[in-house]
Amino acid sequence: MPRVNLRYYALLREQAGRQTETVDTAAATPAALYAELAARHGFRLPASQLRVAVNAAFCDWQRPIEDGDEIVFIPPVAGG
Amino acid sequence: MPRVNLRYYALLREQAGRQTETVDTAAATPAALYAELAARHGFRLPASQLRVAVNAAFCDWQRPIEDGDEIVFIPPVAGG
Amino acid sequence: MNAFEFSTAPVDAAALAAPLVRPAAGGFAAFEGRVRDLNEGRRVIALDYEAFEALAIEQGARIVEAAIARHGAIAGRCVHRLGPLGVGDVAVWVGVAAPHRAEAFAACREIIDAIKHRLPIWKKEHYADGDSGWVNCEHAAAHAPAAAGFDYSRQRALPEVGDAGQA
Amino acid sequence: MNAFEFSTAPVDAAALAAPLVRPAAGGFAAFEGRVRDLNEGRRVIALDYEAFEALAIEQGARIVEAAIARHGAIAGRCVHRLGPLGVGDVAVWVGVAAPHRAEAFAACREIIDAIKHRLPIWKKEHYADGDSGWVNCEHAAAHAPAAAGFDYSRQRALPEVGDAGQA
Repeated sequence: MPRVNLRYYALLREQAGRQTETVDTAAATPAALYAELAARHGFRLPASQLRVAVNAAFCDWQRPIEDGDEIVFIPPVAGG
Repeated sequence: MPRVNLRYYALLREQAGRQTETVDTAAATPAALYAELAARHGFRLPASQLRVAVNAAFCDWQRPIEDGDEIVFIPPVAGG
Repeated sequence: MNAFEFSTAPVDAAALAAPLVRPAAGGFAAFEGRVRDLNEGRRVIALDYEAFEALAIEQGARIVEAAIARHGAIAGRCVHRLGPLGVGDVAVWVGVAAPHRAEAFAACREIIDAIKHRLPIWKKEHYADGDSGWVNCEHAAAHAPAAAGFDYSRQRALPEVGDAGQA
Repeated sequence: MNAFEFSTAPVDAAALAAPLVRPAAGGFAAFEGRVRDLNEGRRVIALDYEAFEALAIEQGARIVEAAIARHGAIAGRCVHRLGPLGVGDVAVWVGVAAPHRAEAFAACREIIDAIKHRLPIWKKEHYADGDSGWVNCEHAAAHAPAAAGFDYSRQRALPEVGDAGQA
């Protein structure tokens, strides 16, 4: 199973109760991984309102997950 | 004949060779006065490209001239 | 000088503007976003910014450079604060030098709009009533999965990414 | 604080902006017009500003206050230099504080446009070739009475005065 590193920000960080975690996952895509993590941590934000970045670049929710990926789920932004 | 005080700026000041002058004039309006002064000083700017202020307020070219008026002919502006 | 930077120290507008000025720059437009005492009817007393810094810096620089090029401006930059801020503090500063005012205003406005809507930066507001919340997140989470009231315009995909980047 | 002022000293943007800031001001937009090294293809080395000060101050304050009111901004001001300036010097500074950025940008832009087109302020440019001239005047004078090339948009009547104020 791929092992991936997650980094959480803002509301997701608070709901996960941590800034980072490393997980071994059977999820094939970020979309599947988010569903898995949402169930575990009680994330209430639907994926439709998030974006996902893998290895510090925005990417598609269906991009295949690879071992060692650094994954960030991006809640609605509020800069400025 | 009314006596009026004139103040010149920019190109008109340079062409008149003075900042201020006091004139006794038979001109009934600023329009007539400008024609008189243009002939005297060689102003080349047509009145159609000027505005006129009397007693520090923009006014109509046909406003009757009164004794003691402070008159400024305003060349095309270029602030900023 | 990076076109987009984060800072944990107060913004010094004059120091930020200085390197943007050139003899050909007839116009310089700047914008400061400040912490208001009121947001959506609630009394705000303080807030915290956090960001996915690596991605925001890279995307922020692209936003600035694209706006400068698109509008024919000369130079621009943006600095965004991180960490705790109080009411009246400058949260974000944008400055653009251009040959004339039209290009300076247009590029400056485009940059601040994109910075606010597209960069991975988050803001937690602390209210006078003791409550607090992540702006644009709490409402969306509370209304999931319907999320009827969420403003999707604030969560657009980057042009470089396209809609495919959005779930 | 007057909403419009002249200055013979260099503009201190931070000092000018300070009194405009309020807890309700989420956006602050500023514009600086600087002396360019090039105007209409001619190399500029210096210039002189002069103004009909009493009238410009009164009309300038009206322009600022009308723009603030029209756009729902909070406070604004403008300072214009007089006398000799060199390339790169700030000739005019406009700052506007508003609840949000849209009002700040709109009012700031309206003010600088009106200041440039409507106030009795004149600029004499000195060129690298030794020549000099009053901007917007020389061409008009040289082409009188036809004046075909003159940009009438730069010499509009104030709304308060109307076209009747124009000869």
